[in-house]
Amino acid sequence: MNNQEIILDVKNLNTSFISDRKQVDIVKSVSFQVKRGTTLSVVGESGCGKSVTMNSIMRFLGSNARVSADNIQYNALRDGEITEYHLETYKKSNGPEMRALRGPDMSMVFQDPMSSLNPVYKVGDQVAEGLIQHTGMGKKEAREKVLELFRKLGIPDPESRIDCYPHQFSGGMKQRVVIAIAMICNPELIICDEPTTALDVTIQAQIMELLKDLQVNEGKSIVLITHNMGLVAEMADEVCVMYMGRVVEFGSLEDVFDHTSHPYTKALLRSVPVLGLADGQILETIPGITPNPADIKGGCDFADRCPDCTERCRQGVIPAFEIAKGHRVRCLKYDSFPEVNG
Amino acid sequence: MMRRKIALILSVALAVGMLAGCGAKGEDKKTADSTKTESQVEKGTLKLAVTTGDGSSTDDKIPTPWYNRVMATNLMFRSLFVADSSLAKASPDLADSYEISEDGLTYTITLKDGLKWSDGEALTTDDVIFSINTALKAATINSIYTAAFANITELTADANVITMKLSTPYADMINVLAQFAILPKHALENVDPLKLDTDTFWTQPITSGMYAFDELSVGNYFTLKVNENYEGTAPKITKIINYFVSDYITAAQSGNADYMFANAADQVEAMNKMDGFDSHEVNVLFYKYFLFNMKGVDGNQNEAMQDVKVRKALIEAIDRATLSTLYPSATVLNSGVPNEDKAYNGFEYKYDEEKAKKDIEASGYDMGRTLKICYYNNDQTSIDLINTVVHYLEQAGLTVEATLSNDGTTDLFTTRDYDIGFKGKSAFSMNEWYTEYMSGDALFGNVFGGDTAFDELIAQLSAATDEKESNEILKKLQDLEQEKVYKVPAFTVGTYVYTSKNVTIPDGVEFCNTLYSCDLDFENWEVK
Amino acid sequence: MLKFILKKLLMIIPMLLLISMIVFFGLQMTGVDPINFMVSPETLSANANNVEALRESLGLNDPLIVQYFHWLGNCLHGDFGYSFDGSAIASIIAVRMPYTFELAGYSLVLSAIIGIGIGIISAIRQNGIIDYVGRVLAVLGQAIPQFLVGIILIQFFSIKLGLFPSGNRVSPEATNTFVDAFVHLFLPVLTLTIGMVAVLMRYARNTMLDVLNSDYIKTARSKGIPEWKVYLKHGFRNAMKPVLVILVFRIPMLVGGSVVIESVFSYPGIGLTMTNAITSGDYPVVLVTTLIIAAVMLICSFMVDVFNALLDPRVRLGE
Amino acid sequence: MSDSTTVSIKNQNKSAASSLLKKNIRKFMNNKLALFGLIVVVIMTVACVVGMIVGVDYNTPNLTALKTPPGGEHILGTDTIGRDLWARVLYGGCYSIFIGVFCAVMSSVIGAILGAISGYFGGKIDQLIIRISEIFQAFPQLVLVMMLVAIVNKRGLSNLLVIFVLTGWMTTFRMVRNEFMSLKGETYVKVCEAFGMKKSRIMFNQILPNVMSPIIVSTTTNVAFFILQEAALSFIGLGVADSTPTWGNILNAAKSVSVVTNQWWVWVFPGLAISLFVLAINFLGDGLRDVLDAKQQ
Repeated sequence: MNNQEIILDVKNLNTSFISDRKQVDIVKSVSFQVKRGTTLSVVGESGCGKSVTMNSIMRFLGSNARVSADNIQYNALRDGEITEYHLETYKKSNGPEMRALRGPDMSMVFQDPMSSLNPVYKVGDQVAEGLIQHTGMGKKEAREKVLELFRKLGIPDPESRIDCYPHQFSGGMKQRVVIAIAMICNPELIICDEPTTALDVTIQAQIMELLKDLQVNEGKSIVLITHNMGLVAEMADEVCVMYMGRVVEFGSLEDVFDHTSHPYTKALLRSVPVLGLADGQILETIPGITPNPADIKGGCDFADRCPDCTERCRQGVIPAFEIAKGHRVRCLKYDSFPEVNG
Repeated sequence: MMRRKIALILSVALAVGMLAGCGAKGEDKKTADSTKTESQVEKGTLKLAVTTGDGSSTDDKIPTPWYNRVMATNLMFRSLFVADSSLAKASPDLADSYEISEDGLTYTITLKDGLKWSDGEALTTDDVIFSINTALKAATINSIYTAAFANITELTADANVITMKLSTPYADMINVLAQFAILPKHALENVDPLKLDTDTFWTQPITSGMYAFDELSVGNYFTLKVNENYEGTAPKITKIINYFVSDYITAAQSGNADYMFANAADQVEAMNKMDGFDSHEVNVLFYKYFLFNMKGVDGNQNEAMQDVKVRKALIEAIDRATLSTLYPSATVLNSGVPNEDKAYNGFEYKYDEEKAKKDIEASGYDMGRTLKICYYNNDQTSIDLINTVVHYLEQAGLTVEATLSNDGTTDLFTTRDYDIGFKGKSAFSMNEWYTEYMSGDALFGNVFGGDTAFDELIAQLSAATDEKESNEILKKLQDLEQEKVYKVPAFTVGTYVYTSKNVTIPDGVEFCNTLYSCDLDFENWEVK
Repeated sequence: MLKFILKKLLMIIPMLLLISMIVFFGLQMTGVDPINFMVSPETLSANANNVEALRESLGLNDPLIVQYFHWLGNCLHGDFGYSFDGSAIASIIAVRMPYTFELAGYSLVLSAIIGIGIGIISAIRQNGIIDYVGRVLAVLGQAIPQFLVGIILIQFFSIKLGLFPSGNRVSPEATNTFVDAFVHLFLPVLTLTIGMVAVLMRYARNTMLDVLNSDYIKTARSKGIPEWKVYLKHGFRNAMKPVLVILVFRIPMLVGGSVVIESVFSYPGIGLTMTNAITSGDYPVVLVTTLIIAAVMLICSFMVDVFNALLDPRVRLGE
Repeated sequence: MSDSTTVSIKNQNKSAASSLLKKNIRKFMNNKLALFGLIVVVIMTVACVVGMIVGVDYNTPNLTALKTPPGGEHILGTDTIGRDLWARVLYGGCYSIFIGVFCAVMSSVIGAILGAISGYFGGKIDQLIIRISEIFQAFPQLVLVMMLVAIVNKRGLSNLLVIFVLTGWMTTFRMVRNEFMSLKGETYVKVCEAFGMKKSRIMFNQILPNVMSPIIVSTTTNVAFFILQEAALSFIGLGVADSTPTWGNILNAAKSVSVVTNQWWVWVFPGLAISLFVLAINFLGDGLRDVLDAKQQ
């Protein structure tokens, strides 16, 4: 795969937090790639490190976070030219290099639209702010652009809504505004961190539709963080399953859904409620509880909950094996396959 | 972690540095003082401080002269006579001459010619008569004036001669007149005498002394300038600034007072340690004394204090000699007459803890009851003194409770919820101490229960003009007061006057009781 | 909005009336006779009759209710009456109020700039050196009793170094009123500021930290705008509201509560006037100064409501 | 549902709670300033109480040994009438700490109760209590103190306590009220209401525990506030009677300029005692906030 095809390439990303003067590892040697013009879904239970991984890439973490990686490479495609950015080399989280990328190149849609908007400014101004910052556009012109985007995002009566404050918007509309903020500079990569979790189901569908449209019509690359397997099935081209800060399975939608390999992914898929569950059929749950990241032992993190656990699973670091092209699984069951990084 | 430590050390060091800075300030104060005085003091300007901290004066008008006299009012307001430093001899001031009849009942006082107020109006006998008559109606006035003037039966003037007739002889009359400031009739005749001391007159007074009022800045200062209408020698100091301050010592330290006085131990100690000041000890009759409450709460009999043995025993339990060390040059005394005075009768209250204990028990005093002490001076030395007194009485086996009163007059003389009161009195003369025993005294009569035993002797005393005669009467009064034990003096407190080194005082000047007025030869004072 | 403001404003009147009543009758209940403050125990007075006449002329013998309504009626005509020591209260207030406002104003501005400034820097550079020094100094400033700070400052700056006068507000030798004001205000303002900076700094820091943890700060960062814009435009603007509330509520504390400082520095402000009036039983003055302080408090409370409305669109747009 | 499961859930909750407690304690221990605060507060309180129980002689003047500098027989020297300063500071600590703790706790209790009532019921009661709190807030504390002192005609400890409590409950009240207003909309409150639980039970057993941490934090810092307030009132002569050796009364010696310049120990030690205690209490309060306040974690 080349730079033309891959928009984001992450290798061996580690993130830890200092809490109580102790270092707690949250993300451990995570590697994945996002292909240009596709959607990558990152799935996993709450607290598995999905959001932290993405925030590590965008460098949105606080001062108590330590991020290191072999490679976080963003390949921008401008006028057919590829420019490589090595995000891991930028020392300052909020330095000029990172800031130049945020907005015009990569942007993020956050989980809770209720709190993601600044309550004291008009939504139009909040959307225009990034545009003015990056293009130096005048206020009037920016306003036109914002109106245009609002129309595109299906915000009704944009001319009057643009001068409203966030508290005058409903949840779904707020999320559209958040998406507008992410979209206004026309970035190539949009990271959506559980964009619909806080919304009710009908709104969820509308928002997802919107994102899908954007990806298909405008060729955006999307990273969709979610724990909703239904959404994954609907949206994703590729899937990255995470558990306890590690990528346990990575592959295309078919690889992961049809050739499910890792015991955790299997358990995860079995626990998805399906409409029209047959009588007597019981929804499965994953036995045991998620361990606390602060007291992790060696071996496979899933060992305690895994039906196929063996003695070997409890020792050392479990490597990933490529069981098919682009389908990597971190499980010793597949140790006959070639070991790969990530 | 390191940063945190550095920060902590840094901030603590800063704080300690500041504390240390003022803790160790004794040594290099001299330099600070000298530089300051050079830079700040204008030539020919004297700085005075008027304290507002003790509630005796307010900072929105100048002090009035009819209650206590302070330096500033002494320079502005004159009396018919001017006293010497003993306050017991006077020579004419506004008066040109005077005569007293043989029987001591008629005073003929001739006023100087051509006297003028600072506004140019003539100062006449009208002003004198107005002042004396008004004083009798005023509410806030030192009682030495009302006690003296109450004897006047007739007061007339003919041209510049005043004739004053008395009902009974009053030996101190001339000395009292030497303190009594004459006020301008033309500015005050329409003022209600009861509210005289609060009139707006005091924000821009018309004066008779060598200085005239110049300017008042409320809460900050008032200034005096030379009175052009003053007929005597013009003073060498051309301007006087009076700062309203909350603390004399701070004012002196920061160079805002060239003249001040002190009578509390800590003030004297602080002033003596300052290099920029000369100290002058002044002989005054400043009594600190205990009084026993015979009447009890709201005038009901205070049973516990009725027995004179109890009262005597309580005094025996208090070591007044040791208490006196809290005050500068305090002298223990046993009556209204100082021990070294010719009139002293020789009696002594002795401190004897053991005897006091026995005497109290023998008197049948209920040891379980709480003895209440009431005092009203809130300076540290008074508080210290009372705490020590409480300790002595506790040593004698009593339960004691001391209350600081915010409202001395009410608590001591109206509410009367106490057994022993503690008071101070800066007396004009010994006679003033004894007039407190008068059965008709508006205040003390309430406490001592209107005992008439003293009245006769006191009347004789105020009429006595002969020293020998008055000494005899004083001895009798002492015997009587030591028999009755209504009030017991602890000691008299020495007062010190301090003048800054910037001020040159002419030779031979002696300071008098600082709450009264006397001749200080002020026109010859100089300021560097 | 206008209706809201009017309603709030009108609420002040009954509150003030109530307070005036409480103070008026409360003072009477104390049973302390003001006359006794006017005539000192040192005077062994033979003038009992004069005193009685004075009492009558001051209207102290009327029934309480009559006295109250008499007083209230006069107040409504702008006549606040006379202090027992004779000055018109209106003129006392006219002289002292500006001094107090001056002292309070400078202290407020200075401590707001320093306190909020350090607080915000502390929050932004959490656990940095400024944060630690600021926090420790702030707590120190809060821990030392204010009068002690004042006394120490006088001893150090005024007496040892001779840099500033030890008290008062105006000096008679002043040639330049600005310099005069500066030297007289410096120490009392510094003393008040030391105490207040601590409170403001801690509060600003905590609020700012809360705000900086909010999601919209992340949103702001995701736009790629410069950090100072994130902090000031998005952070500070949101932290400002609670900080402003605290700041405004400091005003009445400064006006009525700088009593201690005014007495340490013999600064002729309203607080000192009130304390002197309290200790000398000058009830008319106590009454009026209490009401002024209460009014300042109520006005500040009203201002807080208005600020809230102005700063927060949720309130402003009428909910 | 069987008993065994109930117990097990209870146990589970218990163990979760105890692990949270452990975690909080650990967190607190790691906060050096807070730990310092706690240790200082405990040491000073214990020292003062022990001093009082042992009955150190704080009250015997010795006019032959007044103003003795620190060292020798008197560790901290003697005051202006020769009383041992060390004993006085210890004894005074008892009074000052008592004043601080009592007033802080009482005003929190009153503030919490009124805040709960006001926030939970809302409407007219709320309006009434708010008005009352505004009146109290608008009142200068000095005037209240003066009125009470004059009415009772005694500058006793109880006066001061009453005034401090009366004028101190408003901040807690506002805080609790606001919390109650937002919490009463929570589902668990609705559930309790649906079960027909008594209102007082809902208020104090269900909602109040959720507001406890900010109350605890503000109570802690109020202790410091009241101790300072006592000192300030003593300074202008409206505090506790002079015979009661509170820290404020001892520190009053600093009113005399001569003491300030010549007998530093007379005011530095009580001053240090106040400052150190207040400092420690503030650190402790900050530490508690960090531990208890979820938002700052």
